[in-house]
Amino acid sequence: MIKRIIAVVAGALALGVASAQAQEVKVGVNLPYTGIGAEFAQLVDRGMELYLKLNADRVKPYKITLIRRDVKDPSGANAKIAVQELLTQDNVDILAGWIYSPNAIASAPIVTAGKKLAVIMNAGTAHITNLSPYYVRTSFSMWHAGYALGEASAKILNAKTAVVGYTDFPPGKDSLAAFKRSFEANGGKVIDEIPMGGAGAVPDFTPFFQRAKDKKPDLFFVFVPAGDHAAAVVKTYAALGMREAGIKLIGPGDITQDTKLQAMGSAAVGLITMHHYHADLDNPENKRFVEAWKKEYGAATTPDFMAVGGYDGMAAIVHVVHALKGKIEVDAALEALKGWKFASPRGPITIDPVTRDIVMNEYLSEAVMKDGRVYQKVIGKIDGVKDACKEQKIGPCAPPAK
Amino acid sequence: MIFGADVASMLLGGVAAGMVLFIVSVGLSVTMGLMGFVNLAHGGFAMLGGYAIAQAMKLWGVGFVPALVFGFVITALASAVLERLLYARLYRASELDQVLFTIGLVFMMIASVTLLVGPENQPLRLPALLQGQVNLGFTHYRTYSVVLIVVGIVIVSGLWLVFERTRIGAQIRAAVDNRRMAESLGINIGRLFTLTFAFGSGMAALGGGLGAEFLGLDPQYALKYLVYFLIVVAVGGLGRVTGVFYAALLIGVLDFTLKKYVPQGGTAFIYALTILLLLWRPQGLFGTKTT
Amino acid sequence: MTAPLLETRALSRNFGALAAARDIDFTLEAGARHALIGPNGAGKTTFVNLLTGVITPTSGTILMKGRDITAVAQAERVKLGIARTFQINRLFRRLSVLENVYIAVAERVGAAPSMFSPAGTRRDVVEESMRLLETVRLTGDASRRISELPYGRQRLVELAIALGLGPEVLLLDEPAAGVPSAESHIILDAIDGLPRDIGVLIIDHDMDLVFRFAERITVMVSGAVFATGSPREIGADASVRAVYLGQRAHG
Amino acid sequence: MTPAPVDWSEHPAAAAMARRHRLRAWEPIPWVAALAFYFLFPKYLGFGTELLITVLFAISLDLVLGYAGIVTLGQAAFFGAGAYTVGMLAKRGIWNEPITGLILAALVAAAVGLGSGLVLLRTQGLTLLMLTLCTMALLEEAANLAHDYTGGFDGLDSLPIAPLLGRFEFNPLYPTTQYLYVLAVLFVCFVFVRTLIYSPFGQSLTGIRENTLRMHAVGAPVRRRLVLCYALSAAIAGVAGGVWAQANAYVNLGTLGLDRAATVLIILVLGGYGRLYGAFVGAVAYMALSHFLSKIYPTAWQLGLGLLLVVIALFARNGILGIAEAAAHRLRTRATP
Repeated sequence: MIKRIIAVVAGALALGVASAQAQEVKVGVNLPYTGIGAEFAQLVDRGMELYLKLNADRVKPYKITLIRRDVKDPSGANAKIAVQELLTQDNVDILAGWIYSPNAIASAPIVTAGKKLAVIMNAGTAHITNLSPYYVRTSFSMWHAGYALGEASAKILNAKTAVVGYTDFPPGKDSLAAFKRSFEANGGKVIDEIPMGGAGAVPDFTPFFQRAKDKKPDLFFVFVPAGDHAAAVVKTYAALGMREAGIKLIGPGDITQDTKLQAMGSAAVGLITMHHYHADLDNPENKRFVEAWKKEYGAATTPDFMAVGGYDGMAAIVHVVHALKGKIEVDAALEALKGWKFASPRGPITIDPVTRDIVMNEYLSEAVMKDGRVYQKVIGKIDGVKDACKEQKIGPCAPPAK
Repeated sequence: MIFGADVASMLLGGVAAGMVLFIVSVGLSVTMGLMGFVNLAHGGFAMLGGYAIAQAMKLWGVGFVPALVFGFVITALASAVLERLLYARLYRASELDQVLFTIGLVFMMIASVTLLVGPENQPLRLPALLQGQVNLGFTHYRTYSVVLIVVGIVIVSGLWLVFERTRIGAQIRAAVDNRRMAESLGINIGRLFTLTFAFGSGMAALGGGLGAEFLGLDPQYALKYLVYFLIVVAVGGLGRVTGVFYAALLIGVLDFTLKKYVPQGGTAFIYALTILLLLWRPQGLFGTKTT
Repeated sequence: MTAPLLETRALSRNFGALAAARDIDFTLEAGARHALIGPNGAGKTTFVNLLTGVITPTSGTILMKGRDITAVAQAERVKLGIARTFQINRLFRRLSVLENVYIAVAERVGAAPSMFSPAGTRRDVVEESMRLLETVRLTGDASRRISELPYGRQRLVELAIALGLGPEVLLLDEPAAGVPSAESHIILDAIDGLPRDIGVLIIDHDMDLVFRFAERITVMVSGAVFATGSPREIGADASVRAVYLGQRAHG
Repeated sequence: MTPAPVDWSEHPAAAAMARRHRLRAWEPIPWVAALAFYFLFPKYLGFGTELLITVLFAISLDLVLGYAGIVTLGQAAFFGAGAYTVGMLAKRGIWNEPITGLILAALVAAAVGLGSGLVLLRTQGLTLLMLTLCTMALLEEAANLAHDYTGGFDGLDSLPIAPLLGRFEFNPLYPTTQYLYVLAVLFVCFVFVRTLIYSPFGQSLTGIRENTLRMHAVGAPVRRRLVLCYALSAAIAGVAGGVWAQANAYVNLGTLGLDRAATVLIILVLGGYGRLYGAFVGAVAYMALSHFLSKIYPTAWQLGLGLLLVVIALFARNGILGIAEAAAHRLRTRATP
């Protein structure tokens, strides 16, 4: 009797598991849920969640299950184990996440060996997508904004000289290289390059900014990682009276990250940034996105470019799930994504079929005061920007030898 | 003339940075010197205090200065409770057990704050009066830095007076130099520990709030800057208020200058500097050899 | 005439303004049984620290068998045959009594740097350590931890360690301090039983011990040698009585 | 008349000393468990490999901290030195054979240990702690600045490590080779350390830890011994770093960082230092807890971990093994009233 019950229960369980499997797609998410990147992880995670919530109809009849792993830090080691276990233990169909570039670099061999689609939702070092044929990036490369801003600085802002201050780690160096290359190609001159400490802790920016101020450039291009650094940059810029000295602060959108912008207050006014997203972009998708975000996570919160990386990444995943009818196979998934077009909150995006990197618009914006809040006014736009590093095959961005 | 303004701005910036280091580190130095307790949770108290200050301003609209007072008091009280309940049990334990305990405590502080408030940086809006630039006659400089310098000087003078001129200060000095002797003189060591610990944590909270303008404020604050605080304590000498003060100024100014003129060196200078200073004076610049 | 076993000439040491040792001329002959006495703070322990090389003198020289050892490092002096006990026990508290003595013997016979054979298989070292424990009648406690031993017994371990170094000069800093009177005879017997060729300098307040044991006595006051002589001479010296013995009687 | 010589080796204390280095009945347990893990949890071998490397690293720390009493926060300097030795040689195509690579890693790390030990080991306490920490931070900064050689912040990826013994490939997804290889390396290093600590040299290190002044007074060359011990420990940490780089085919600044140095210190103290097996217990407890707790509560696992550390520190002096020892002691004293 008991045996029979067990058999029946076991049969029912097996059936249930089987039917669930037919519809369920498991997405293994690796993000730093603790440590210095916890804030970013939350943004990307919420971006993904929000897409699933807003597009519940579009996801059906499939069920997307997120399996989250904390990678803790940018050491590479924890991320590697997380990815390894997501592949071998949880048998995920798709990998997603990667805030930190070193983690994406460390994970690359496993992603390649695991033969699963891997969607990078933030990590911005340009050449990462070359490291595994299964990497697809829905975020950005440092070159997107840096290169576009170099050109815009010379042509739109009519600047002749610039000082570059950057956080001394690969994205910072990438950003410096991208900006310098296009700014100087367009007749500008970078007169000083100031490494401003590592990414681990926010330094006191005063000495670096003091040095930049003494050089009296037209522009001060700053790259710092998004987050706490940005707030300190803007404060220091204002407190040292650099605006009054006629030096414009420019940079990729990391320095006016939406989540930090309002706290900067009037100190942020006048900042000029180049980026692919900010919450004030005027398009219907973004209106809907921002509104839903505030409803979901509180009126005081705001999405930002990291959240959009997660949102668009999830859109790409849902697209693949539908295109492949829930049976995820990596080569077919890549085929489905190559040339995939999507109306994102950041405007139209597509995946470059050659590099598997994102192609998107870049917006030149200026921070102004409007209705008592800091508002990012778009003052210029470049359509369909590709990662210039891979376009021009610079250094490690050259396609890997076959 | 331009050179003069340059040097002035450098000194002002470095001294202001040093003041923040001093305010946070002084409590660590005294507790480590007095109790021989390796309190790695000190940065955690600075972080908690900073949060108390930021939350008071955000939720109740309290002004900056009252919020600072609130942060000091609440952190001092909380730390006094922790000291009586938990720390006191470990005074006779090995240093390494103390390390384990305080690191565990930091982990719990970070996780709790992350869960309750969230992982993001807490903006701490300064009053308009403290923003912008101030004309010092010989140069224009960041108002807040100048204010910090003044506050730092007031604090160090106050602490010096307390240490050198009051009964409790004399007791602390006696206990730092020779605990057994102090005990035999009838000083209530337990009470002294609690008081100093609470006061030191309160100072850390104050430093967390005052320094947020430069250093930011998020849960990881508890660990991010701990190395800097420890460097200041080691260079200044254990249990020396004036030692910590000069060490913080020295580190602040040298770090600032080197960063400005040789930014390519990154953080290497501060570490190289510490190594040289400690090899030259292993007991700290102002410490005395204890036997 | 052969040079004395240990000799100091005008040995001085200042700590800031304090002269802890002043122009000490002192001689310890081979086989001597010499006592060093003096009131608290007279500089006796400083003198021992100077002799063993824990601190370096401000001026003056130390000679061993005529050789200048003023600049010789502490460890080297031990190799030359200068061993000491401490006023307050300095033992390896969490190790066994046997291990404590083993460490000293292993250093002397040069076994200590050996890395690849187990310590317990150096039977020569173990056996010599056990013999030393027998001298101080501690074989029964050999496997106990130091921290489990009463203070008096710990003093005996101090002595055994010093003997384990095979000294020619043995400096005993208050060997019987803290030892219950019932056990102090063990220490005295152990000292009595020391090989006659060892020069022994004993520092103590215990006048019974000093007068029973010493053949020669040096009195130190305020960092300087106040008087030297046979026990009878010192016992009869009125000025010594005044500065030291009398003072003790009052104290 | 001299008394007949007694054979002291018969004495219980001498016999105990002659016995103490012998294998105890429970000592094979961790090794059997590690092998069983290989067969029982084939999907956890990535985690297992990292765990074994952490044990090895913690053992290197136990040698200096637990036995010689040198409290250091810079042990990752040697881990990193070993890792970068393997990484840079492999990336430049100079040397990629794993076993000889580890020997090179050990030599380089030992050289770093010898050099820094000669300078730093004159100090102690907080000063030594800060000096070791700053030395490590300097090395990290140097590795960051020399990005042409070290890859800077990104590190060196896709290291072409040759197959083990020319036959067994390192598979990045199913690290079976890595696991067994690391286990073997750990075993060899463990036997070395175990031999060392029961030797007269190890005995003298313990002496230095227990009472440095006394060691000076018995004529021990204290500093020379400490430096030697430091260099040996550095060599083992270098092996741990080297094998980490090989198993991961990757090396970056994280191998040199304070995070790694502080974590291994916590692990060792949690397990119990100066006990040889504390490294095993601490690494298993810490890593298993943070690994599995972080799977269930990706955002809040630190709370549980912190609680564990606090509780162990408050109630179990000297780590988890301290509890075991206290319990064993209580049983013994109760057995013999």
